[in-house]
Parts: sequence; C-alpha cells; structure tokens
Amino acid sequence: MDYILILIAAVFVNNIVLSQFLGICPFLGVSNKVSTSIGMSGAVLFVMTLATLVTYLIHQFVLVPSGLEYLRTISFILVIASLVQMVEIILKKVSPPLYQALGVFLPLITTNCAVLGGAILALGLEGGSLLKAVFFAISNSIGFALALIVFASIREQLELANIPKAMQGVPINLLVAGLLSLAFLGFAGLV
Amino acid sequence: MAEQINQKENFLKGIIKDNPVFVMLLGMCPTLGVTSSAFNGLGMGIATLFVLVMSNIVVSLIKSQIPSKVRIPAFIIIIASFVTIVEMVLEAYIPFLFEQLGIFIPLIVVNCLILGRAEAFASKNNTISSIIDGLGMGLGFTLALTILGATREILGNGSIFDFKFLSDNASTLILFILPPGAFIALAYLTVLFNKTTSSKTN
Amino acid sequence: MLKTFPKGGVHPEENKLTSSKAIKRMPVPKVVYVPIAQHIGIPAEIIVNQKDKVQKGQVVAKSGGFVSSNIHSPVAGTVTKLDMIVDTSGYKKQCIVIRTDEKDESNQEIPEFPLKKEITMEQKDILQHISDSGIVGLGGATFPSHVKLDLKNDNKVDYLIINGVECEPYLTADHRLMLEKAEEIIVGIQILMKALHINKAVIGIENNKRDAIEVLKKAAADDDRIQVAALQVKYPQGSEKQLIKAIIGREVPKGGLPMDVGVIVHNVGTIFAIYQAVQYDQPLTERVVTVTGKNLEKASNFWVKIGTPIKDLVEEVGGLPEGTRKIVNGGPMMGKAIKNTDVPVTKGTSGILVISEDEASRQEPENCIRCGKCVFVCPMGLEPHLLMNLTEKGMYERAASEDVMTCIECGSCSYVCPSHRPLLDYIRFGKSIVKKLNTAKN
Amino acid sequence: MADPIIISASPHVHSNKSTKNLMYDVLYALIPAFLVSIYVFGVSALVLTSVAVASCVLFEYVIQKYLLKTTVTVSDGSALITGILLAFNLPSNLPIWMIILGSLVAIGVAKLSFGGLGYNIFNPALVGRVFLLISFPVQMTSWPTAVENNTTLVDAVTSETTLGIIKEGLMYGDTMTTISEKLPSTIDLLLGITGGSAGEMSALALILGGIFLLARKVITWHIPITILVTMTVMTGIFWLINPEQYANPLIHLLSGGAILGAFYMATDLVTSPMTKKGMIVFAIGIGVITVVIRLFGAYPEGVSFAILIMNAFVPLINKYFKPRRFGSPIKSKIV
Amino acid sequence: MIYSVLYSAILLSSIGVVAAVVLFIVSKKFYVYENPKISEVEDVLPSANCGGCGSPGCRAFAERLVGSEDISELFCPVGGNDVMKQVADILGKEVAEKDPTVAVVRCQGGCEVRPKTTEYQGPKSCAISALIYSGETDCQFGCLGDGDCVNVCQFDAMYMDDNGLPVVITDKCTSCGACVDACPRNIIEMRPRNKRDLKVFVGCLNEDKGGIARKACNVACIGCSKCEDVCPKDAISMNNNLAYIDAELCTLCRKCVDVCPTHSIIETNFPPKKVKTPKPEEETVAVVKTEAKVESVNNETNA
Amino acid sequence: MSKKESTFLNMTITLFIITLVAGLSLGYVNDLTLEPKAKAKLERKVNALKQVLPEFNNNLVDEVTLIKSDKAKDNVEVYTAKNNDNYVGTAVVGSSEKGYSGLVKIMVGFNPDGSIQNIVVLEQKETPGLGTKMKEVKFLNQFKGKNPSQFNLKPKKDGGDVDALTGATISTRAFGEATQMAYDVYTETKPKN
Ligand SMILES: Cc1cc2nc3c(=O)[nH]c(=O)nc-3n(C[C@H](O)[C@H](O)[C@H](O)COP(=O)(O)O)c2cc1C
Ligand SMILES: Cc1cc2nc3c(=O)[nH]c(=O)nc-3n(C[C@H](O)[C@H](O)[C@H](O)COP(=O)(O)O)c2cc1C
Ligand SMILES: Cc1cc2nc3c(=O)[nH]c(=O)nc-3n(C[C@H](O)[C@H](O)[C@H](O)COP(=O)(O)O)c2cc1C
Ligand SMILES: Cc1cc2nc3c(=O)[nH]c(=O)nc-3n(C[C@H](O)[C@H](O)[C@H](O)CO)c2cc1C
Ligand code: SF4
Ligand code: SF4
Ligand code: SF4
Ligand code: SF4
Ligand code: FES
Repeated sequence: MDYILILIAAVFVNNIVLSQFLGICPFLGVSNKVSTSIGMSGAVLFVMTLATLVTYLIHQFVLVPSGLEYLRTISFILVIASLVQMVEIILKKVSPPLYQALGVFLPLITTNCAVLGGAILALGLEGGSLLKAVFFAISNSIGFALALIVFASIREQLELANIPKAMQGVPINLLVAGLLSLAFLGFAGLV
Repeated sequence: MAEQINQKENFLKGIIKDNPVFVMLLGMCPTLGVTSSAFNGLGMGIATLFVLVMSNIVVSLIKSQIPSKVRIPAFIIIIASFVTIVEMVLEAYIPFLFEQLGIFIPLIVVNCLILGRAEAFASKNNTISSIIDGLGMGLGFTLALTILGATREILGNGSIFDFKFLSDNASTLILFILPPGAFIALAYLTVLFNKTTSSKTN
Repeated sequence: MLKTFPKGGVHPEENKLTSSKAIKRMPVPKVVYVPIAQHIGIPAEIIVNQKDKVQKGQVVAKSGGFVSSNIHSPVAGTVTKLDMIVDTSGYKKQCIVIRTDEKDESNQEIPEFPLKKEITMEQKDILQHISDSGIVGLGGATFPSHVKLDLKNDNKVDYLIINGVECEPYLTADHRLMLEKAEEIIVGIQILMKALHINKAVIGIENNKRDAIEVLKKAAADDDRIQVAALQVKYPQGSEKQLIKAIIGREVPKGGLPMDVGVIVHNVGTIFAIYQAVQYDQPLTERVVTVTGKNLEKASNFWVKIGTPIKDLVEEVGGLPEGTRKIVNGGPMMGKAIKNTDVPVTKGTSGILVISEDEASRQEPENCIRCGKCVFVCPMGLEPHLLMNLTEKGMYERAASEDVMTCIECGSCSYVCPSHRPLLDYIRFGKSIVKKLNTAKN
Repeated sequence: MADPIIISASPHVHSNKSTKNLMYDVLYALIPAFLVSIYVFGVSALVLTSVAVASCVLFEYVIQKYLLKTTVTVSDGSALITGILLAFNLPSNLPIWMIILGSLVAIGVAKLSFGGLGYNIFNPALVGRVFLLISFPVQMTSWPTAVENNTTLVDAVTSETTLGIIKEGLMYGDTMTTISEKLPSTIDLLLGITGGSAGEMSALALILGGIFLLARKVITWHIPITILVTMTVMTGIFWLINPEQYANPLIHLLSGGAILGAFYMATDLVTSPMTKKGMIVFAIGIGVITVVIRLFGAYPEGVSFAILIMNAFVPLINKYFKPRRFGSPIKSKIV
Repeated sequence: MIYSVLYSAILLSSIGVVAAVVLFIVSKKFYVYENPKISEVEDVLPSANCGGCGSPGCRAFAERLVGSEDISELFCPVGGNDVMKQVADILGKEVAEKDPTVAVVRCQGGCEVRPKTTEYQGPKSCAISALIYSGETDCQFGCLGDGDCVNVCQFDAMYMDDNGLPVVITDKCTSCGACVDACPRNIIEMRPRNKRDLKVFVGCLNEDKGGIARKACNVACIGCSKCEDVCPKDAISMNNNLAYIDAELCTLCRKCVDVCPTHSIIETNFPPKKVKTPKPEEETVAVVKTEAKVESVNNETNA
Repeated sequence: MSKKESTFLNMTITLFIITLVAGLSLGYVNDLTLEPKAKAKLERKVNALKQVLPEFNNNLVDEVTLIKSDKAKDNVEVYTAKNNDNYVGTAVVGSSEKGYSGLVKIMVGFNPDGSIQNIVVLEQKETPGLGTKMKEVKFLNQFKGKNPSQFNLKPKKDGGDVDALTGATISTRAFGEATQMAYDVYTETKPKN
C-alpha cells in the first residue's frame, strides 16, 4: 500500500515537473516531438534510478557515519556526473541500439534538477529504505515521463496551430505547462 | 584574446538582451519553484548571484591550469563548493529563507546558468570581465525572480515583500501562489518582457 | 440492407434533374477541337498536318507510348489548324482543329446500330481492337482501357465489376445509357468476359436508379454469370475501391490496384464503347454528356462528338442563364470549373453543370474546429484536417507518412467541413509536392 | 460580363452545416436548463449568465481587435457558448467581478492565447471555472439554496451540494445511511431542485438538450454515454463493496456536473478526440478520473478536472487512435 | 573538529580522483575526431539556413565545404563573395568569384494592363491555383499574383505592389533563389547584379502568338523580333514567340528597349532619358514605366 | 588559448587538488557555521514557545518532557515554563490527523489556571485560502484567555463555541481537536502546585 501511495503521489499528486518544478529545462527543451520525449523519458528513468540507488548508499554508508552530511550536494553531483558518463561509455559498448535511443540525451541529464533533486528528496522519505528510495525514483521518472510525453504531444499539435505571434515559443509552452498543472490539481488529496 | 570588452555592455546584456530567465530560459526550476513571494525570489536571486560571481572568479583565475577534459567536472566541484557554502550560511543565519527555498538551494549546482557562464564566459575571459558578467547575469536573474515573485505575491496574496495592501478578507487569486500560477505568470511576463524590449529596440 | 462501403461517404442533394430525359443526338458541330491529351498518361502524337482531309473515325493522333491512346477524328472534314486551345485543365493544350465537311455523307447519317448479340471476334483481337479504337475509361479517370485489360499472366482476375453507380449529383449520363442501351451493355460485358476469361461480373447501381436496375436485371436474365447489385445511395460509391469493397467486400491494398484483389472495374460507358468498337468497329469519337443546372431551361442528356465546344451544348439547352457564375466540366463533387465555353468536350466529359451565383461562391474559410467530420466522411480513412494543416505548414514528409497519396480526391471532406476549409485544395497540392519529392528520391 | 466566371477546385457544392449552426444548436440545447436555473435560483441566475456571456463575447472582441489585431470572430457563436457553459458551472451568487475574471481567463488565456477557436487544447469554460475554483474556494463552494419559483434577488441562504454533503459527512465519519437523510430526493435531483452550480442541477433538462444535440448530429453518443456508463460501473462496484462508505451510482450520475460535463463539455469538438475509438478512450478516462476524484480526492466534484486532464491527453489519443486507413492490413496495429 | 575538515577533504578528493580516472578512460577510449574547421567555417556563414547553397542548412554546408577538395563550385549566395573569401582563408583553398546576382521579376502584367477574365476562389497561393488552371487572366504564362515568392523570401526582400505584382527590393535580396523555386510559373530569374544594379531584361514570358498575347496583356512580348534585329551583340534570342536577353552577352546599350513596341523590355536604374513625348495610346504603358522607375530610385538611394 | 594538454596525470592531479581545496574549505566553513546552525534551529522552537507562553527564563527546550498519549501517534512534547523557578505555564504540542489534508500540528500555551495563553500553528497542509486561514491572528484570537473546561473547542456547527473559518469547518474541527488534545495532556501533566 505504501508503494502504491508513493506511486500515485509521485505521478499525479506531486508530479515532479508539474508541481515540484524539477527538471523543467528538459521538460521545455526536449519536448518538441513525442518520439524524442519518449527517448528522454527512458534515459531519465534509467539515470534517476541508478543515481538514487548510488547516492542513497553513499549517504547512508559514507556521509552519515562520518558526520559529513553537509557534503551531500557536492558529492551527489560529482557522483551523478561521473555516473552519467560511465553509463554512456558502457551503453556505447554494450548496446549500440540502446545508445542510439538514449545516449544522446545522457549529457543533458547531468544538469537536470530532477535527478539531483529526486536523489535528495528520496533521502527524506518517511520510513525510508533503499527499496523505497529506488521505487520513489522510478515513480518520479514515470511522473516525469507522463508529463513530458503529454506535453510533447500537445506541442506537436500546437505546431499546426496559428498561435498569436506574441505567444509563440516560450510563452505558449509555459502556458500549456501551467494549464496542465492546473488540471493536475484535481488530483489533490488523493494521498 | 585581444578583444576589448565594453564592460558596460557586458554588464547590461545579462539584464536585458540575454536575460537568463526571459530570453535564455536558464535555471527554470528555481525560477518557477521558489517565486511564490517577492522575498523568496530575491533571496534565491541573491544566492545564485553569489555563487555565480564567485565561481566566475575562481574559474577565470584557474582557467589555464585546468586540462580541458576535466573542465566540466572541475567547474562543477567549484560551483558545488560555493553552493554548499551558501547552504550552510543560509541555514545558520537566515533559517527562515533556508526553509522557504528548501531543495532549490542545493539545486543551484545544476542551474545551467552558472555552469553555462563558467563554461561560456569565465573560462575564456579575464577576472574583471568575468566578475562583471557574473554580476550582470546574476542581477538579471535576481531581477527576473523578484519580478516574478512580486507578481505572484501581489496577485496571489495581495501583498508585496510581505506588506499586505489588501484587507485580510479580500479575495486574492490564490492560484498564483500555487504551481500552475508560476507557469502562467511567467508565460505572460515573458510576453510582456518581449513586447517592451522589442519596442525599445525599434 | 442494401450494400455499401463501410466507412465514410456523404450524401449530397442528388439533383438528378435529367434522369427522365432521353439521350438526344447533338447536331454535328461545324468545327471540332480535338485535344491530344484526353487521357491519363502520355499525350497522343499528331499524325496529320494542316489542311489534311480526314475521314470520320480516322486516327488523327497516335498513341504516344505504353500508357496512351489513339485519337480519332469525330467528323469528316479538313484540319484547319494545329493550335493551342484552353481545354478542361484550364491550360492551353495542343489541339487538332477540324472543320466539318458539310457535304460528306458520313457526317449527316445518324448511326443507330442494331443490337448485335453474338461475339465473333477472337479473344486477342478484342483487346487489340479496344486499343486501336482509342477507348479510355469513361468513368472520369480516362485511363486507357487496353492498359488496364492487359493482364499479366500471374494476375488472377476473377471479377469484372461494372460501375453504373453514377454517385455524382446532377449527372445522369450513365443512368440514361443503362436504360437505353441495356442489352448492348450486357453484350459488352460478355465481350470483356470472353476476352479476359472471367466468369463473374457484377453491375453496381445505386438504388436511386431503380428503373436501370430493373432493366439491366431483365437484360442479364439469360446470363447467370452476370449479377446486378443494388447499392445504397452514398457518395463516392462510384470510386472503384469503394465499389469493390461494397459489392464483394475486397479491399484494394494501400497503393495497390483493383487487379491486386482480382478485380477489374469498368464504367458502363466504357463497356458500351467497347461493344461499339468490337461489334461495329466504331472508334471512340462520341459519348453521352449530361448538360444540366438548376436554371437551365432544357437540361438534358446528349450524344456529343468529342471536340464539340461546350458553347454548342449550352446553346442547345437554351444558352447560359442570367447570373451564371460557374461552369463545371463533370459533376459538382469532382468536376473541374472551366474558364469559358470555348472549351471542347473530351472523352472524359460526363457532364456540363451550369451553376448560378448563390450556389457558386465559396464561403470564407474559418479555423478548423476539430469536429472530426472530415475524418468521419473520408472513405479512405484519412485525416483531411491534418493533411491540410501539414501541407499548409510545409510539412510534406509528415503528410506523406500520413498517407496523403492515398487520397482519391473525392471531396467529401471539403463538402462536409462546417468551417468551409479548402481541404481538398491543399491535399491535392500536398500530393503534387509529395509526388515530386518521391520522384526526386528515386 | 459584370461578374466574371468563378474558378475554384472541386467540390463545387457544400453541405449546409456551418460552424455557426453547430454553435447555435448547442445554444438551443441549453435553453431548458437555463429556464430551470432561473426558476430555481431566480434573477441571480439570469444575471450570472448574462454577465458571463456578455463578458466572454466582449473579451473575445476586444482582444482580437485591439490586442491581437486579427479578424474578429465573435459572430461564430463559440464565445457565446463558452460564456453560457462557464455560467452554468458557477454558483449563481458569485460576485460579478469574479464572473468577469473567469470569462477573461476562459477567453483570453485558454482560447485566444492559443490562436482562437479550434486551436485551444483545454476547454475554455472549464479552465475559467477551475481557475476560479482554486482562486476563490470559499465563494466557489458556497451555493445558494434552491427554491422553487425563486423570486428573490440575492440569495442569502447558502447550502451544500449533494456531493459536498456526502464528502463532508464521510470525512466526519458518518455513514451513507445517516447522510442520505440530508440528501435531496431523486426526483429533486432529476428536476434540479437542489443546490449547485447554476446550470448543472437539472438532469432532466440537460438530458433533453443532449438528445437534441444527438438528433442534430452535433455530437455523437460515444463520449456522453461512455462517460456515464463508466461512472455507473465504477461507482457501482464501490457501492456494492460498501454501501455505507460509497454513495449509489444513481446519486453520482444525477448530482454534480456529470450530465452537464458528459453532454456539453466533454463533447466540445475542439478539445475532444477525432475518432470514435479515441472518443471512447477519452470518455473512459473522464469517467474513471471523475470517480477517483469524487471518492478519494480532496474535491467533492471531479468532472471539470477530469475533462481538463483528458483534454491534455487528446493529442496523444489522436496520435495513437487514428482511423483505419483504407487498404491497410486489417489488424491495424497501434504504432 | 579538525577531523571533520580532514575527513571532508579526504572524501572529496577521493571522489575527485576516481572521477578523474574514469574520465581519463573515457577520453582515451572513445575519442571522436571532428574537424574543428567545421565550426570555424560555420561561424563565418550567415546562419540564415535558407538552403540557397544547395545544402540543408549552414552547418551542413560547412561540412561540405570542409569535406570538398575543390570548393570553387560551392557558393553561399547570401554571404556572397566576402564570406566565401573568409571561408577560403580558413580552409586555405581557392574560391571562384561569382558575379553577384539578384532576383528579377519577369512579368509586368499588373491589373491595368492585363484584364482579369475569371475570378479565382480558393487558397491564396500561386502553387495551388496553378494546379487548377492558368490564372485569372488570359495569359497562362504570367504572374498569378498570389505572392508565393513573397512568402518564401526570408529576407523581406519582396513585396506585392498595388498592381498585384511582386517587387524585389534589390538591396535586401541575398540571391538565395528561394523565390525562383517557389514560383510555379518560373517568373523569377536570377540575373547578374551589374554595376549600379543596371539591368535590361524582357519582362514577359508569354509564348502565345503576338495577337493572342497582346489581347491578354498590353505589355506582352509579341515576338516581333525587332529587338533581336537591333541588338548589336546578338544577345537576344527568339523562342516560341518570345524574346530572351542573355545577360552574359548584353552590354546594357538599351537599343532594344526603345524599339520594343509593347514596352516589354525592362531597364532598371539607368539615369532618366530625355523625356519622349508619350504617344497617346500608350498611356497605360507609361504607368508601368514609372512604376519601374520608382524601384530604381529606391535602389539608388541605398546603393 | 593556452589550455593544458589532458594527460592522465595532470587530469588526476587537477581534480585531486580542486577537490582537496574544496573539501578543506567546506570543512572549514562547516565548522564556522556549526554553532550558528544549531542555534538557529533552536531559536525556531524557542520563538514559538515565546509566542505562546508568558515570560519565562528556564531552558525550555532542554527540559522537554515527552508524554504518551492515545490520541497521537508520536509522543507529545510538553514544555514547562518557569520564570525564576516560578511555574508560569505549559506549552503542549497538539496535533490532529483530521485536517482537510491530514495532519494539523499546533503549539498551545496554557496559563497556570488552565486558560489558553496563545496558540501557534506549527504544521498544516490545508487548502490555501481556506484551511490556511487558521494561521491568522483573527482566528487564533478567539481562543486567547479561554479555558477549554468552559469553552467547547468544537465549531459552532457541531454545538461548540468556536467560530469556524469560512468554508473550512473541517479544518476548524481538526484545529479544535488538536487543541483539545493539548489541553488533555496539559491537565494530565499539570504540576500540582
Ligand atoms: C470519388 C470518385 C467517384 C467516382 N465515381 C464514379 C462514378 O460514379 N461512376 C463511374 O463510372 N466511375 C466513377 N469513378 C471512377 C472509378 O473509380 C473508376 O475509375 C472507373 O469506374 C473505372 O472505369 P473506367 O476505366 O471504365 O472509367 C469515381 C472515381 C472517384 C475517385
Ligand atoms: C500508372 C497507372 C497504371 C495503372 N495500371 C493499371 C493496371 O495495370 N490495371 C488496372 O486494372 N488498372 C490500372 N490503372 C488504373 C487504375 O486502376 C484506375 O482505374 C485509374 O487510376 C482511375 O481510377 P479512378 O477513376 O477510381 O481514380 C493504372 C493507373 C495508373 C495511374
Ligand atoms: C477545493 C476545495 C478545498 C477545500 N479545502 C478545505 C480546507 O482546507 N479545509 C476545510 O475545512 N474545508 C475545505 N473544503 C470544504 C469542504 O469540502 C467542506 O465543504 C467545508 O468544510 C464545509 O465547511 P462550511 O460548512 O464551513 O462551509 C474545501 C473544498 C473544496 C472544494
Ligand atoms: C458540442 C459543443 C460543445 C461545446 N462545449 C464547450 C465547452 O464545454 N466549453 C467551451 O468553452 N466551449 C464549448 N463549445 C464552444 C467552442 O467549441 C469552444 O469555445 C472552443 O473550445 C473554443 O475554441 C462547444 C461547442 C460545441 C459545438
Ligand atoms: S481526404 Fe481525399 S479521400 Fe478523404 S474525403 Fe478528402 S478528398 Fe476524399
Ligand atoms: S471538417 Fe473541417 S472543421 Fe471539422 S475537423 Fe475537418 S477540417 Fe476541421
Ligand atoms: S528575393 Fe528571392 S532570391 Fe532574393 S532573397 Fe528573397 S527569396 Fe532570395
Ligand atoms: S512571381 Fe510567381 S510566385 Fe510570385 S506572385 Fe507571381 S506567380 Fe506567384
Ligand atoms: S533548472 Fe534546468 S532542469 Fe531545473
């Protein structure tokens, strides 16, 4: 039950993009096509899960025991950055097709709040455990994917609309994100 | 490089022409996430400004000592250090703001604005120019965040910098302090920004 | 339940004003303008010179390639000019101008051939004859019939479908032809069945022509290989893909031909032309044309010589009425608006429609309201609103991947759009660009 | 020739349906519900509706003419409908300025910012309503009491909506048996003698209009019927599991905005899918989300949110539920 | 307390060293060479991404430039010779100087001189109306007037004048050729820009016989061959009742301009001639002529 | 540009040095701010206590007692305030899960006579504009000086004495419940002198 609640909360109620404001840059940036947004979502899912796993371990077994919690930010970002690079290498070697699909998005992810933010948020889970943290990361990525893919499909449709000049580009995208977020407020109170 | 940089222009570009929020769309997460009031926007802006200027200084100082392959990781460490410093200082001295900004303080690390400036400007220019660039960009960011924060606070709470100008019973547009309001307010502020800047250049 | 195709289609006002008007014979025109491009494919090559005397039925332009067709002189007379004349395409095209020799007897005599039932010609001679006689599809596409009938061995064609649907509003040419030449049409079908070794034929007729259904049923009564199928009234039932689906439930694959599902479709007019060519050695030089319009005094159906200026036809029905704003070559759904009445009748002209002010003007297009009506009526399962938008925005690649090329240009989408969007205009343009891109790629 | 011959591409005839026709049909369909709302809420319902309609039309005119400088399209009647449907979704005692603000959001933000009629992704009237609901929760959740043959000018007495009573009661720990004593009778729900937004109460009047729309082929049955069936099934299951905790399906169908939403708002041509398959998926989504919000969410009523959420999915639905292309392999696979 | 400082230093530097090792391996094993000249070249290209060079965008063109042995065939019409010289400097290769060209509109059939005989209803696009017929006038060669060329010009170098004809603002024209491709009628031609933008060309494409052409349009070329006869350089050829001036051969002597009975030949930017007493029946033609001169005035102020 | 070559050694050394410097300086700053950070954390609690209690001068935060209560999941914090060793009041952290969106946590200060000195809201997740109004002075003031033994903490709608927040009866109910809980704990733990 806990896990279901985490999932619903992360996907609908506290959607990482639409209500937590994490990962807005890729959300606005890599969303002009549904196909790319699916690739991006896959990459985020992968990196976020892995990053949360590793940072959770580092936090629990290195930082906390040595009383160095204040190094959280700097060590997390270093680990995430190296991790992403490593994943890139391994992917390139092990599975070229997967690299084609996800690899291009990997560099983008290093500087993505969602990954670092998700990792930090995972530390604060109630009754936290490694499994829960990882599950939380997966749920968040699903939330990210949902928002991103829906948003991309809307953008594809808007490409064919005659949007007033002043609204074209950034403003209309922000507005769509706003209305999406408005609609998602309806899920308030589910958990 | 021998190129002479016009420092005034260098400073001003971050505020209008290359405004990080309205024009370059950098660091959108804090922009949207913390601006539920003008004060929060200002606080976040200043924190970012500090990190930006400091990392620009350090990067420009040691730029020639860094092998290019580890450039990015090196910059990230530098930035992260300053972010951690800001984090600790805020927690110690302005705990109220520390709590309000929450997770967005550590996330200054991944604010593309800072890494972007380090990479695109500070690693190529001298320290003075880098400071000015950092100040300009940082102020542009701060200004944008404060304006967005103020707009949301005025509309959503009937107050500005916590000064309430409406009576307690007056209805305000609460939506604007909620997440959708952030997107919507920024959307229309961007339109306004584009309109005013483009009419100025004409 | 009457048969019909399952998806899409519209039902415009039928307006078959002339269905009770027997086909009259137009007087032989003084001058005929015979374009050399009256069919799909390569234009024919002119083989006469200025001032040449020509016989009626003489070949004046020879088939110019594989997909091409002979063109015969509809009259006896003198070639006065080889000139550029605006034809139904709206452009000036090469024409052979022939002045009728009034003294020549063949021009006077009205040939009414008696019914001739037994088919004496050999199978391969039949096809040769069709080819020599310049027969092209009279259902509108003017595709050279001999090409269509030139079956490769590996193609198993087991059905001949005769298109007597005439789903276009206003037009009644096929209807009248079926009523008046039912027996001949049945013989024509038998000729084709003999030529192609097919032993199943179905004549598809919409249920608004019950008299024709009756007559043909009677005429086909002795030959149990030939069926008559009554179809629900729905446009574009006459389109071959929809017709095949409606009658025998087979679906021509995307980008394929009827042959791919073992079917050949021919229009009743074509069948009659084949009958004439095979039984009486008459090349295709005349056809039935419906001249109609709400304000015409004497709207009617005519046997018309190919090359007759439309002006003559209009004169025959009492001249252009006051306030005419549009003249359409063909029916209101698929016909082409023409610039003036100097345009000659060609093999593809099934009707002349004269439209007045209130019907003629298009309404201003508004924004698409995404009502989906165009999607519902598209018989090909396309999304016309999307195709139009994609073309408008220059996204031709995407239009191609959304199957723009399979549009049959039936116009149902434009007809139904409540926002008066010129969907087909754009789709047609999109098709032309995609075609260009495709040929550039190959 | 004075008037030259016209040349245009085929087809040369056109059906007699126009966008304006469609919009006005919706207008006629809403008349019965409008009359009931006046009967029940009195002049305030009239004021509410006229203010909403007038401001929607005015905003559309002013914004198009002076801000966007494009052709003005108020005559197509879509702003009119947005106005009426917005009004029907608001409590009739809402302050005038809030009505005007809602209209501004509906027309200015949700419609014209996207380019006007046909380009908007979200249902304008609902965006307006949800904007108001979230901004002014107090005013938006205190409904005037329904009084038969209402002649008062200002409704001082406010009351709860059926769904509000249920939600609050359950939160307080009551069971359905005790709560149902406070609920209006089924007949009252059908006729609309109950608290609620101006136009959403009378199920009967709304269904009447819905049938008119179906008959005029403005809408098809797919969306409304699927929504109602989905809701019935969902609420039915929960009701069977525990009738003390969950209200019965009939109450869910007849109360709140279910009927109004299903027949008039979810069917908005612009913001609903374009194929029948897509429509059914869309409608199931609305039904499920509505019930989930009603039963488990913070809001007593979820139709507006459900429609808005599914509006966002429409482009995706359109992308994956395309009509089957003629001549493509029979088993059309979802690409 | 000093321990905590120490710990933090140890922890961080060990992460740092690990990162460095990892990154070193990355940089060694997965090194992808990209010629740095590509981005250098890209920097000097105008980034208009107009496709005038034949490549899909400036970056692609830069790659092609860097990749080709001989770049004399490649040319960026927007940047012109200046840019090509810079490119050549970067690459150390030779470029061929190209005569600068400019788009000219070879039709003068405005509303007054070319009466409309039909009315077109449909999307306002030359390409679309050309699909259904030859246009609202009786000339099937001339401009359709729906402005496809104007719409595709990225540089705002064209506009439709009151006469329904497109006009090129020669100063803004970058000779990208987009309009040439867009016109379904091939009305627009790229012609050498010459000194002071002097040009002489035939402003008509009507291949109909003289009488028919003249009936459709007052300023149509009627194929009388007078210009061909008078041209001292044999620069004019007659084909299908239509004169064409070869810009390579033309020396801008303007003899042909005067002999053309229908004023089909356009001259631009020449100083005004001694005023001829206009013949009365040529009034409409005179209108067109002044029109052409307005354009030249424009250009001279900017040149 | 004089960029250094990337060799394994100098890459490693650079990163090593940078991280070393970063580690050292962060450690240093951490030491500097350690105390202020702790103080700041403390101050927040003390501030709340100061608001709800009359003047006191004992070190309340250290003297917290945790009481088990059947109404709360966790232990209830109770602070006994003394001024120069005189008992001046008690602050109790009360909570209720029945808020509109769950937990409502408040701190109630009681005078020695059992009347409420003041209340502050510590945590709540109610709907902005509705339930959140419980933080407003106007709402809180009605409790000042009231003794829950005479003042029914239920909203008027349920037969109590509390003026409910407009449109937020549920939040008011939860608030009252939390206050009631605090009062109950207070009466249990009240020093008997
Ligand atoms: C939209 C559409 C409608 C058509 N309607 C008819 C029709 O009513 N009658 C007809 O004979 N052919 C009609 N055709 C043409 C047929 O598709 C097909 O070309 C013809 O029946 C083949 O016979 P033919 O080669 O003898 O002309 C239509 C085609 C299209 C695309
Ligand atoms: C290039 C081309 C080749 C064709 N080849 C054949 C053929 O081999 N056999 C055949 O039955 N029809 C053939 N057709 C004719 C089509 O099946 C069809 O009758 C014609 O395109 C007009 O159909 P419509 O009037 O329905 O559009 C061909 C058409 C085209 C354009
Ligand atoms: C969007 C929304 C948010 C609400 N938020 C709260 C809330 O935070 N606290 C609360 O007590 N009631 C809230 N309610 C109202 C309850 O559902 C219920 O109507 C209300 O508590 C009844 O109180 P009243 O009798 O004072 O009107 C909310 C209602 C809605 C529609
Ligand atoms: C059947 C039908 C339903 C409609 N429903 C709505 C609606 O719920 N909300 C609205 O703002 N407009 C509605 N409209 C009007 C119009 O479609 C709407 O304003 C567009 O969304 C604006 O682009 C409706 C129109 C029709 C024909
Ligand atoms: S898209 Fe083509 S096939 Fe479909 S309705 Fe329109 S014209 Fe007919
Ligand atoms: S019929 Fe017209 S309005 Fe409806 S979806 Fe198609 S194009 Fe749009
Ligand atoms: S006028 Fe033509 S050639 Fe010149 S810039 Fe414009 S599109 Fe290019
Ligand atoms: S020159 Fe060509 S493209 Fe331009 S308006 Fe004329 S016909 Fe159209
Ligand atoms: S600031 Fe760029 S992803 Fe958050």
